[in-house]
Amino acid sequence: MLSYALIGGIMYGLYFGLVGMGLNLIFGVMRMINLAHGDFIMLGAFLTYWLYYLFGFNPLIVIPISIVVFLVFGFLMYYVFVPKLLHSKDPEMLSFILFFGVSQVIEAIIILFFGNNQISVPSTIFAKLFNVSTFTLFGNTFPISWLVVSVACIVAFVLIYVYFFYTKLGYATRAIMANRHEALVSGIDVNKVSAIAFGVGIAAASLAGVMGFFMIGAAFPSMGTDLTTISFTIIVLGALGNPLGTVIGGLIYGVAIMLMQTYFSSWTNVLPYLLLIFVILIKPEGLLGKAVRNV
Amino acid sequence: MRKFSALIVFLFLFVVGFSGIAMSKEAPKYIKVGTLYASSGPFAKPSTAEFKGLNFWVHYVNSKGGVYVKAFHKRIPVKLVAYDDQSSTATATTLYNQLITQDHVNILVADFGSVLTSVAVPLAKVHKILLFDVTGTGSKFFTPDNPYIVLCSLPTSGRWPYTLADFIISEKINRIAIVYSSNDFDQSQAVTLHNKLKKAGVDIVYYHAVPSNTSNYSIILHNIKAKNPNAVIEFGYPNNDIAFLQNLESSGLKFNMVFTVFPGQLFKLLKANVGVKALSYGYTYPTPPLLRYNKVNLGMGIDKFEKEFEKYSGKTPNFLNIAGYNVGLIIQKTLETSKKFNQLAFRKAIAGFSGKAFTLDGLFKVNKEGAQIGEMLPVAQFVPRGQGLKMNIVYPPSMKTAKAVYPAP
Amino acid sequence: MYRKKGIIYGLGITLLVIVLFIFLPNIYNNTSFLFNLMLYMALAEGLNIIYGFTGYLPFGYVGFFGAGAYSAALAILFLHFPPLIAVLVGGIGAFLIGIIFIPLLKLSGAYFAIANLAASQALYYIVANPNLEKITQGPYGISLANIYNPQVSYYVMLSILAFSMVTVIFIRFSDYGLALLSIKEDRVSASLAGINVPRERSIAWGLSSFIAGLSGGVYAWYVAVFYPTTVFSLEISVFVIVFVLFGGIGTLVGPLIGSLVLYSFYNFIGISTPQYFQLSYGLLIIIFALFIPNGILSIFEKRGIHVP
Amino acid sequence: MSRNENGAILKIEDLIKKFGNFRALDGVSLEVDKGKIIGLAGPNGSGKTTLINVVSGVYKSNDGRVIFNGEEITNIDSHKIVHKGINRTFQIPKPLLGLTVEENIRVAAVYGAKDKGKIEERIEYSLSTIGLVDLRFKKAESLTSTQQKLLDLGRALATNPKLLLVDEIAAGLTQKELKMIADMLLGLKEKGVTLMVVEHLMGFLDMITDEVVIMNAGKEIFRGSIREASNNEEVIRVFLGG
Repeated sequence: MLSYALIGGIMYGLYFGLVGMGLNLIFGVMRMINLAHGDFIMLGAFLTYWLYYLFGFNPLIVIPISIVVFLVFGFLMYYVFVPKLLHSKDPEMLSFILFFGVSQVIEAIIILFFGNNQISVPSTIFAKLFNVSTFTLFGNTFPISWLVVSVACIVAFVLIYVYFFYTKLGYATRAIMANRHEALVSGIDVNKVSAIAFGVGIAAASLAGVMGFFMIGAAFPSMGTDLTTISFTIIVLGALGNPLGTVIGGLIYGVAIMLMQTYFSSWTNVLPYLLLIFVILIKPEGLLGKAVRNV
Repeated sequence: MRKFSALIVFLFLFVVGFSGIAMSKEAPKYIKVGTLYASSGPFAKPSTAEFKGLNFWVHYVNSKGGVYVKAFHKRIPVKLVAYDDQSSTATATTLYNQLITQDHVNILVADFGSVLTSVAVPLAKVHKILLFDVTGTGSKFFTPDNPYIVLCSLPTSGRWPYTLADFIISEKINRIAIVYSSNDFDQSQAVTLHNKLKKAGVDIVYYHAVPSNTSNYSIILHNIKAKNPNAVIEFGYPNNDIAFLQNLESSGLKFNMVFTVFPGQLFKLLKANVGVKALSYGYTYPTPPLLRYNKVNLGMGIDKFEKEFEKYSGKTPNFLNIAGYNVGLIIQKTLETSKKFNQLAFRKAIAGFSGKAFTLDGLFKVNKEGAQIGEMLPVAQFVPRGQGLKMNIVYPPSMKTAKAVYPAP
Repeated sequence: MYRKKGIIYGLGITLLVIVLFIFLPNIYNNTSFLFNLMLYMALAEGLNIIYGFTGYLPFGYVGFFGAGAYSAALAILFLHFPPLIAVLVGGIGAFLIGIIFIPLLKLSGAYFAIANLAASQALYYIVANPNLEKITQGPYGISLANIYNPQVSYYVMLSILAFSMVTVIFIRFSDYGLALLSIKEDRVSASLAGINVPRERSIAWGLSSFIAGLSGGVYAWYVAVFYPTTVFSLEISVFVIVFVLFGGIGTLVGPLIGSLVLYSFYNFIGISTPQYFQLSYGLLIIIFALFIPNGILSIFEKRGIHVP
Repeated sequence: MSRNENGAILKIEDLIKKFGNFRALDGVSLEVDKGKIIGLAGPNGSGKTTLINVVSGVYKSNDGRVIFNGEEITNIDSHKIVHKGINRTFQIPKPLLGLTVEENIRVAAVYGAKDKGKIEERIEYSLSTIGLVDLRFKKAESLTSTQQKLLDLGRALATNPKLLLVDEIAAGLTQKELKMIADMLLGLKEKGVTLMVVEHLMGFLDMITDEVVIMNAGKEIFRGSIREASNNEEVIRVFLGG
């Protein structure tokens, strides 16, 4: 039972690393809390559902489509909202409200177009595609969809890693994360780079939506709020403002949830939050964060 | 001067007295039915479905010239006043009050479920207006000192598993696993089932609560399997049931018996989300339209209702649509039989036809406190037939249509 | 001089609000709306103390509200306290939770907001847990139907609102308020001005949680039947934050105006065009965030009109 | 005047402050005499500002002691240190930007001094000393950076300090402003305030100090007059970056 919970938790955690990724990326670059984060995950799920039922697309085909669609969407959204926000006195707090509004609007629009329903793509879609329904790891049997999701998450993490550390754009992005003002002075097109990072963040969220059916069950219009809250937990557990720390946060979250479900199922929900408070008080910058100097 | 003031007083009394008489005599132009629904938030799906059912009833009675009101000896059209509470109890409080104090509705109908109904209960009591509770089955609502509530559709959730328990005992199934979501609705079922089975000496090998927003049951299923039970009972909200059944299918695990709540209520939704295979040989509480009540003495039978509802909305009805419509029927019968047009008279009228009225939702019977104690929910099993599923009622013997396929192949 | 004037104006406004809410039920008898409006106003003022003056955004402010509701309810159910005392117990209960959460104040900005959110969620899941059914009634919720009294609880709510306003007035026009504002501006500079930062901010935190707890207590009394989700709903936090920011932080009038305008608008569209409820409300918030980012009162401030 | 005529107001003993593996203060010991102005110089990263941060309680030290007026004050909270009579200014001024000039001073006058009397008087004294009386109702954020530096100083003065730590106040000032600040600091000395002035500009130090301490790599390497310092080999090597 323990080994099952641990291995399952790691796979589950990889997925939650992806769930938190976009929120952390946007926080790192803009110092803004995207309260609509979970709603973009929901949008990704609805896109997947829609393409599946209209054209029979497998979620694996939806992945590149949703990345492109939401990258562009996020890029444009940045220009509509963010420059204006940055002029205000306290962009960090104002963004909080703005994105709350965005989240309301997204939910309302989805309800107007799709109605208020739970939706799913068949959970056995990968089993049919690969003609195998389960796989065994160290004597524990898991659904094949978990393997697909885990691989997809790892690929996404590698791509984000490459984007961050092996591209010029990533270098500029990291410069902005370190110090927006200095980046501006040193001639980086801060708005463009941030807009791309914003797009990547939204795209990562939508990707979590595409994969969501296999890890968190059916999708529905109001699912966003819970996911945003969980994402907060994950990114702080990892390192706020450091996207790759999110993976660690996700893994801790995943393993903790699975262990709790095994041993104290009714307390499952409390643990991540207590863990978060504990971590934040001991090491506010997150488990992976660097120590920050005051003054 | 004294004469003058006497005249004023007389005139005043006259006007007051006359208007009082006029008020009680004159029939209202409309019967105002007030209700709330949630277009967004966690309760939106079931709430809008019930609302649609109620709307259908209004549409249907108005097409016949309104509802017959015995107190005025004539048909009066129904006007529906409805607001959106967005699944928020704080908003619902305000809006229920709006219906009572601003719109002065004649009939107050609650929103879906216990959470959104809860805030209406004390409001209705203090404003002395009868609350037609659609599916709010919270046991705390029904108290001897409150005549202003009637539960129209489902029995209180603690009574739901009565037949399920009997079924398990009669089939001599031992080693039961129960996993339930920690909310009012599911926990009260789990507690009832647990106690009944324990009393009958059935072994319960797994009995755990999970948070209501649990969306992944893979590990839990694995842990249940480790206890090697003969039956797995999962009490949850629709989301829980969907996740549970999806995870069960993709895990490749097999159990002799699997019971979930919502396939019997929201069959289409569950089928669309989890597929035919995941439901095969599964058990549930069947409700209309899976249960076909055609011999009714109030409103339409299920066949006719399905036809009419489809004409009206373009969709085949689910259980919640029926629950919404059923409330309409109870209101209709109340107005048809109440001698006076006031709230306590309504309640008295309801007591009068309680236990006698049979609708497409089954027998309508309430106790003194207004809680529903009508027909018990039977136990049904889905068996594959062609590409689809067939539902067999397997318990109680009086309603049985086929023998349970146990263990599941 | 400026301060004296401010206090007088502030108390005048408080009196006006009291008179208004005493008479409003005669004109508009949807008292639930009026009650909720007062509730949000009081919560907004409470949040203003910790956010507007001290700069800590308590994302999980609803945790205190819920703690207050449950403390009051349990005081009634188990200790058979009269409702009025129970409301006070609600305030004290939330205050004690506030004391437990004091270490969170070491954090700043988003860290604090998120940690506070987590704390309130943890509280919610603990209260709602079936294992604590014997104490909190777990997921079954609370029923106080036998002491339900919407008239008296209405006036109790009004007095809590008045209390929260007076508290804010005395903070805004005192050296203590100045100290809080200093903490908000820069904690290091504030401590070098001799301010005992941990102590002063804890006092503000305590006051803020106390007001939320009182409000929660009277809310429990007013609705009488409620579930854990009802009083720990994150929506309450978000609403209050949006109201305060919309009005203007760090003032007496801002949170009142924010609550009045937005909550009335919210109910207005809820009643007039329910089908576009969420959409209109969401759009309104976006527009306001983009075009009046510093709150309604900033428009007056720009024209040199100082608002208490 | 001999060094110990008035006794040391501040004694620093073997102070160590680490950031990770980097020792910003590496066992520095130092005494500041009552009523004097002592200059503190050294190359970038030599630990001058860190020393001020530790003495004023902004940073906590890892080892060593700070003794003020014979009382140990190592690692106690800033506000308590302020109450004991130590205050400071910042290299990059940190006034409370959203508050007015007067409010900045007022809050320090109310909370900063042990003696609660004569608050209004102290506010007026501070305002007139730093010469910002006319700007008293202006928000601090609207001041020039020089005015903000003065306000930082005014905030410190309002707390009635016995020891004032001044961190690079001269950087970026015009000659005229330099002269004004030098006079102001000398005026404070007249009033009996002891000062420790961190500065890069030797000319400025020469104008006001009685003595200078040169630091390098977290340690004191020289103590004496500026003239002596300019002849000291180690000091020259350090400053030339050897």
